[in-house]
Amino acid sequence: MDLATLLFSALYQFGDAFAFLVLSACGLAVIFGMMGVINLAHGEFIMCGAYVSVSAARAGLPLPLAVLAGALASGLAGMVIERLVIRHLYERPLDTIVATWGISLIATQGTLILLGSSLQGIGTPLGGFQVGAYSYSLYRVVLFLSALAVLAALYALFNWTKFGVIARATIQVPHMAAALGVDTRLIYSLTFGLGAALAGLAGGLYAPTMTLVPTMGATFIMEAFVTVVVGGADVFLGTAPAAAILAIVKASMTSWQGQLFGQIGLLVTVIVVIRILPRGLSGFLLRERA
Amino acid sequence: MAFGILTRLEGPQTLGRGPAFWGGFLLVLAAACAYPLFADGYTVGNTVYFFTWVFMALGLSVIWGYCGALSFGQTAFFGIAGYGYGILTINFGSAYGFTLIALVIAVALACLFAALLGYFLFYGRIAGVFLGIVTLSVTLVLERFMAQTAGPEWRIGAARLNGFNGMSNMPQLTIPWPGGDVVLFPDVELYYVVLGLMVLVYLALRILLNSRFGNVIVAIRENPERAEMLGYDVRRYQLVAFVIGAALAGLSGVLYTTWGQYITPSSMGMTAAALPIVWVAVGGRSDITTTLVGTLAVLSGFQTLTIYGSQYALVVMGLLLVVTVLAAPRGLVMALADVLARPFRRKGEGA
Amino acid sequence: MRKEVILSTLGLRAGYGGKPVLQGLDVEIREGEIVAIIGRNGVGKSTLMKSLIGLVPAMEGSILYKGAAIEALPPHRRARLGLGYVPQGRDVFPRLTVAENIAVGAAIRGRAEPEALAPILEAFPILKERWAQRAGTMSGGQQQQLAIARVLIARPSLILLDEPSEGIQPNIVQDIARNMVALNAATGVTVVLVEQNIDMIRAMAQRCYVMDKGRIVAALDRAALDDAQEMRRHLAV
Amino acid sequence: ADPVKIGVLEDQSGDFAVATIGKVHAIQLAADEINKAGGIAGRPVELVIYDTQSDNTRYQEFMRRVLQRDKVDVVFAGFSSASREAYRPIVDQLNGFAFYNNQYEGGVCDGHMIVTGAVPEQQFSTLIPWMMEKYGKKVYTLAADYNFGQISAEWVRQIVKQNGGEMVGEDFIPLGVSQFSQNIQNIQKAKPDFVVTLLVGTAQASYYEQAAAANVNLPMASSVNVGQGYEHKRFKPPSLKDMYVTTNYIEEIDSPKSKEFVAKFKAKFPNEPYVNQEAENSYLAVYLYKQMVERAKSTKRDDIRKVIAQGDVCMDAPEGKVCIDPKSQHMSHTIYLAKVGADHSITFPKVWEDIKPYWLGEAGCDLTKKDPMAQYTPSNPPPKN
Amino acid sequence: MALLETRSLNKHFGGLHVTNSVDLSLEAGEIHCLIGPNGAGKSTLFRLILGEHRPSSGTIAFAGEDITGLHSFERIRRGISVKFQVPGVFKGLSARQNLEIALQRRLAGAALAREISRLLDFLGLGAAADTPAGSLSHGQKQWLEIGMAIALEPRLLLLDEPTAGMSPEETHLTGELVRRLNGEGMTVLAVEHDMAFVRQVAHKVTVLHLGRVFAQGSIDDIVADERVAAIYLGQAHA
Ligand SMILES: Nc1ncnc2c1ncn2[C@@H]1O[C@H](COP(=O)(O)OP(=O)(O)OP(=O)(O)O)[C@@H](O)[C@H]1O
Ligand SMILES: Nc1ncnc2c1ncn2[C@@H]1O[C@H](COP(=O)(O)OP(=O)(O)OP(=O)(O)O)[C@@H](O)[C@H]1O
Ligand SMILES: NC(N)=O
Ligand SMILES: [Mg+2]
Ligand SMILES: [Mg+2]
Repeated sequence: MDLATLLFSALYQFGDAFAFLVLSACGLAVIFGMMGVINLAHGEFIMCGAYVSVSAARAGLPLPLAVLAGALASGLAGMVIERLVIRHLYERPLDTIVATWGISLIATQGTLILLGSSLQGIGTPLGGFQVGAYSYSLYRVVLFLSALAVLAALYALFNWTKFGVIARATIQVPHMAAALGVDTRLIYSLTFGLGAALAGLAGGLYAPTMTLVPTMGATFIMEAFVTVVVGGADVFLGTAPAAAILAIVKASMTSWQGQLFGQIGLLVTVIVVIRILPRGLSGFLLRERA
Repeated sequence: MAFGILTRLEGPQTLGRGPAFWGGFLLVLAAACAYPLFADGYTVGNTVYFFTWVFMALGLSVIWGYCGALSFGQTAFFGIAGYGYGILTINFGSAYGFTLIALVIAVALACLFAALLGYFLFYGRIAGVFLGIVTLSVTLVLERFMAQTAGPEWRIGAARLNGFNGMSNMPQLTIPWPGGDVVLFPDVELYYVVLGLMVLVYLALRILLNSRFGNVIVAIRENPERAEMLGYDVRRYQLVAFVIGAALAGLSGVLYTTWGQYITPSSMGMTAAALPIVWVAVGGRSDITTTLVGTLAVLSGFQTLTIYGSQYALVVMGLLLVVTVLAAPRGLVMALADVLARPFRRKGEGA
Repeated sequence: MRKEVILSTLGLRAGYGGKPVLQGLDVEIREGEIVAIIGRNGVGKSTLMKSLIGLVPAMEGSILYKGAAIEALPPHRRARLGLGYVPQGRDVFPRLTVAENIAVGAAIRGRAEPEALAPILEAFPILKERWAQRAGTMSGGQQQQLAIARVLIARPSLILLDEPSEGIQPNIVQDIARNMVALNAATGVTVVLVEQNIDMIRAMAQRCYVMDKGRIVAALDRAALDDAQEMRRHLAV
Repeated sequence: ADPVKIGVLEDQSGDFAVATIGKVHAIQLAADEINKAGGIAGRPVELVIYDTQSDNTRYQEFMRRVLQRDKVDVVFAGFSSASREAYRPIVDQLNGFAFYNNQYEGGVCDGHMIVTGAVPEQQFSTLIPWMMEKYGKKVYTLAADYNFGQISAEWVRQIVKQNGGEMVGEDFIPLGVSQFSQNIQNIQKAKPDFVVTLLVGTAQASYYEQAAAANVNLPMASSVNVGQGYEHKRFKPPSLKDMYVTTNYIEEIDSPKSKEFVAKFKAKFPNEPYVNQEAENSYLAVYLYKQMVERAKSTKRDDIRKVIAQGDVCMDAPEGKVCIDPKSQHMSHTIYLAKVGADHSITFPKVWEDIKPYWLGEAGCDLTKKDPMAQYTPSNPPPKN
Repeated sequence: MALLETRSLNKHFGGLHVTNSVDLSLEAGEIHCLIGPNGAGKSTLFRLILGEHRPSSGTIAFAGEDITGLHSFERIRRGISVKFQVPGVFKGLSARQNLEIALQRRLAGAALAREISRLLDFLGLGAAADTPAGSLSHGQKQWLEIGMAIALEPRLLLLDEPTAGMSPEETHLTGELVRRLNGEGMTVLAVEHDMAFVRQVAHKVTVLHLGRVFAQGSIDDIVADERVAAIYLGQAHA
């Protein structure tokens, strides 16, 4: 087999793993990395996005708009949940584990009761393309590009806009932000909503490629947490390199020894990286920069 | 002397003191002892089942509630001890009280693993959520690994690991007895043994937590830097607390395994790993009494819901969790105590 | 030609967890004044400042600002009405850079206006030097300077300063006092100053309240401030 | 008369609910019918149903409960093999009696259990040779990485070898994995004539959509998909095109008995998305139990096993005739080869009648003589003696 | 012999050279004050002495032993104790428990209880003994932390701005406390911006500037030094 084919396939596998890690993680990165809320209902926001996207697409909306609709729906759900529940827990972030676990139970079982045990899929658009001996799904390339776009947009939003700076300030010292004139409730609400919307976006983007069941969010959870934590406290600095490292490990372990090793490799990488860099990748990058 | 012990059972680190508390304690204990005389085999066996989990919860309370290190991977120790017990007893049987020795060895295995892992973590100064995720990763790795050991090559002596289907039919705990060993079926026999263990562990933890050691671990929870600047080797205290927590999780693992003669990789999976955190948090993590009561309450409450709640059970469970967290910031037990104490409070006190 | 009262409290009771620290406290601040508040540790000076900005809710009594009752407003609404607050213990945003900390301060006004920024950076040159450093890694005194600058950038009409001299080197304490007085003269900004540093009080304040156990127990005029005996007596209450 | 109590432990929520809610409904349907027709030996049937929430520990809790507290006569329990293994020690310990109405990896030799689901030898000894004849001898297996998948893959391997074929690859997928790009590439590289997909759980089913999107146009063979998780209904055509499945039942089966069954089912449960093979297994199990109790004139397990030992416990189920094998207490089945078309319609190119669960008996399990209460596998057969 | 001695101590944070070849020598029994502009590196020097930061180069000796490689708690056990610039108390624990944790390495039983009450009274925290330390006012926290630091009965006491937020009266009291402890044999190294306090206690003053030792001498020498006035004290003291 010629080198170009080999190279492309390696790249494709890397990109595929990278996209899954980034898109799984970015919503969590905002909610957990920024707000300190350990959101065990992350998977259910993803599920929500997927369900809404598919329903919208089935109702005739073009897929890109349907995906956005899914993100929007998740975002709104997130803002409602923030208002009802999360808002009261910022002082004690560890309790959010229990609350969001409860929300996740309600969401999965509620979906099962209301919408049944599964939803019919809509099929993957765009078809395949051939490189050398292999054919690939074009939609997977779109997923990869979406992941890059989301990363860039997030970075810009949180580092270059007023909202971003204020949001980070609010999360660090909320009472002081309030005393400086920031409507912290609004900021929390928007930030949580943004995180939920990103989760919904991931759900919408992956919906055409997956089984749609109330528990589907669970398959994203481990990857999401692992990426965010390896990234470290500064999520916008950390998520991209974390996803890149993890994707390399996962893709190469999977191609070498199969999916089990891919998964175990991922988890072991987490353990090793955190041991070497106890504050995650961003902690390391920041120290170097200071 | 007795008074000396009693004062060591009390202190700022544990709720409840004085004759009223200990009177109540003895009353509850007496009720717990008498209760199998009035209940059927199912209820007793089911209560033992709830009791088996309490040890893991108490251990988590020590490491998380007291020492401030959230371990998301207590199930790793649970599983190691459970499998350890299975492997030992399937290979060496239950004669001459070997099951008890197996229990001790299995718990020791969990401790050893915790000591290695804890050394790696705490001496690497890993803290906060990073600790949570690393411990979670460890338990997930164990789960993934054990899940694929279905093949015949995965055996230790006579014991097949048996993959995701789990290892089963290991002997139950037996107490050697002249004229025939006492087999501890999950009924009255096991009940008294586990109840005894629970009381023992509870009292021992009270003494430990009110000792100098207890003072230091709560100090580490509050401000590890300050604790270090008072001359305490923070890492060592964290490690010891972690190993104690692991030992208790391991004890739960062995008891669970003998209760149902079964242990499975899912016992180390994501859901299983999150459950102890839910029990402990709902009860009130920073006290072992509230943890104990809370864990039993959540376990029996959720089981009851599952029995009677049909498809709505999980929804109601979820709602209850959310409401509890919102309405009872210090945990369910403290909130209940507050409500119960309200009529007795003098007017004008507080606001 | 007495100026308008800009801020006053009437029978203010406020505290933590249902227990009042302020026990029915009355103060009156006039527009353009620099008023100091002194008192021993734990008498409630910081609590008063926090309840003025809204971080500690008023349990009873009222707070009037420019004639309107503000005790029910959340902190950000009060800040938008022109109140600025420099807390005791600095409370900078540790993982934001100096620039970003200042940007948050300026956010009520949109963006940091260069004409507002220039004099501040001149007053605190270290901030300009460390423009991109994370605030959490600054020294204690540097953080204190940042906390003051962060409030000035929003050009508040009333500034609540809670022990601003704490941790700051002597010559910069003098500079801060001088700058605040100059600012006060130039813009008419009102300042409420909680301080222990007598030199700073003398350099800045026009009059002074003495607090004890959650109440105002004395009001001193300028002459009393300059009287060393008198001051010592009050600070030792 | 006293009711005959049947405990039902099935996953009505959680991961497995997609495939198992129908099992509960099937049991309810059968119980209704039987009660309308006068009950079992004149006694009404009473169901004691618990939702096990796809959680092994719930099986342990509720198995004790139905046996000790509810004192049921028999229990119908379990979807995943892990859940079966979780409750089996308790059934043995408390001397209970349970039906496992689910296809599985095979090998349970336990006098306290009756298995009505199909086992690998029934599904693979039919499927694999047929596929090899039609498409070629190079086979690739993609299987769930746990007991069911591993043991099934072992069967496939053996049968391929016996028929002179070649395994060009095997990939095992941990449960819960939903991303398959690497496996898709591995398959393309190995160039098999067809792919055996033994994918379990909803996450793994995502393979089909992803393979189709990457233009992997290979025929597929399975013992688990379609029949259990009705993927052809859940995915948009044509992602399951050219999928061949051996199953003992699915709702498309075009016999009068089957049509009548589906009609009754949908009349009672109009929202039922699909009547899968496990639903039929569960349905026929109730009738089998009725027959055995009536012949034994007792609900005692020992009396019933005496009836089974006669070797003629058979019935006409919706799938066709089925009988219980006395040695293993497993069941013979009619095996249908279902082919999924480009539009996801189902055709049946072939039907095998009365396929016996032969392996356990041949390997040495004989419950009429000895009850080891164990699970065996081809690589870990019963001890010879 | 010097009790504490740093030899060409250096510390870099990225490109920032925060501690620059510092040779500081502390005689046993002296009260040594460290002053200098904000950001001069005073707190950093403390952290180096305590082992919170590793020096980029240089060594630290305590009582003749090289402690550069020791962990913080090992240094504390050799007789060093500290009060930080930002009060570091155990916020969720009562003032009483805070002191108990500091004292329990030395005392037990009735003696421990006695010493705790004595210290509480002494620190003016008697009424707040059972208040969680996090609910104390800023000044009360300062006192509590000083109490914890002296509870260890260290040979060397490090104080980083001990009187910040204290009234002049209390500052004076703190000064008296320091002198008394010194009288009992404790060596003290204090960072302070309050010149009244420095004047009250210091046997010797070192001025740090831009990470270097800028001047050293008696308080009168330092106050008279025009260069120090220019960078640090300003006109009022000059
Ligand atoms: N967050 C809090 N929770 C509960 N009580 C508090 C809290 N903060 C302060 N207090 C209590 O309120 C009282 C007044 O505290 P405050 O901080 O207002 O004092 P202060 O006059 O500013 O003292 P200092 O000069 O030490 O800063 C003190 O008794 C303190 O214990
Ligand atoms: N982690 C860090 N990263 C980068 N710079 C740092 C870090 N820690 C301290 N610095 C810088 O080192 C210098 C010395 O800080 P240090 O806290 O020692 O000053 P200080 O003399 O105690 O000042 P102050 O009187 O204001 O407390 C400051 O310029 C500070 O910004
Ligand atoms: N029995 C199964 N499919 O696990
Ligand atoms: Mg104050
Ligand atoms: Mg300093």
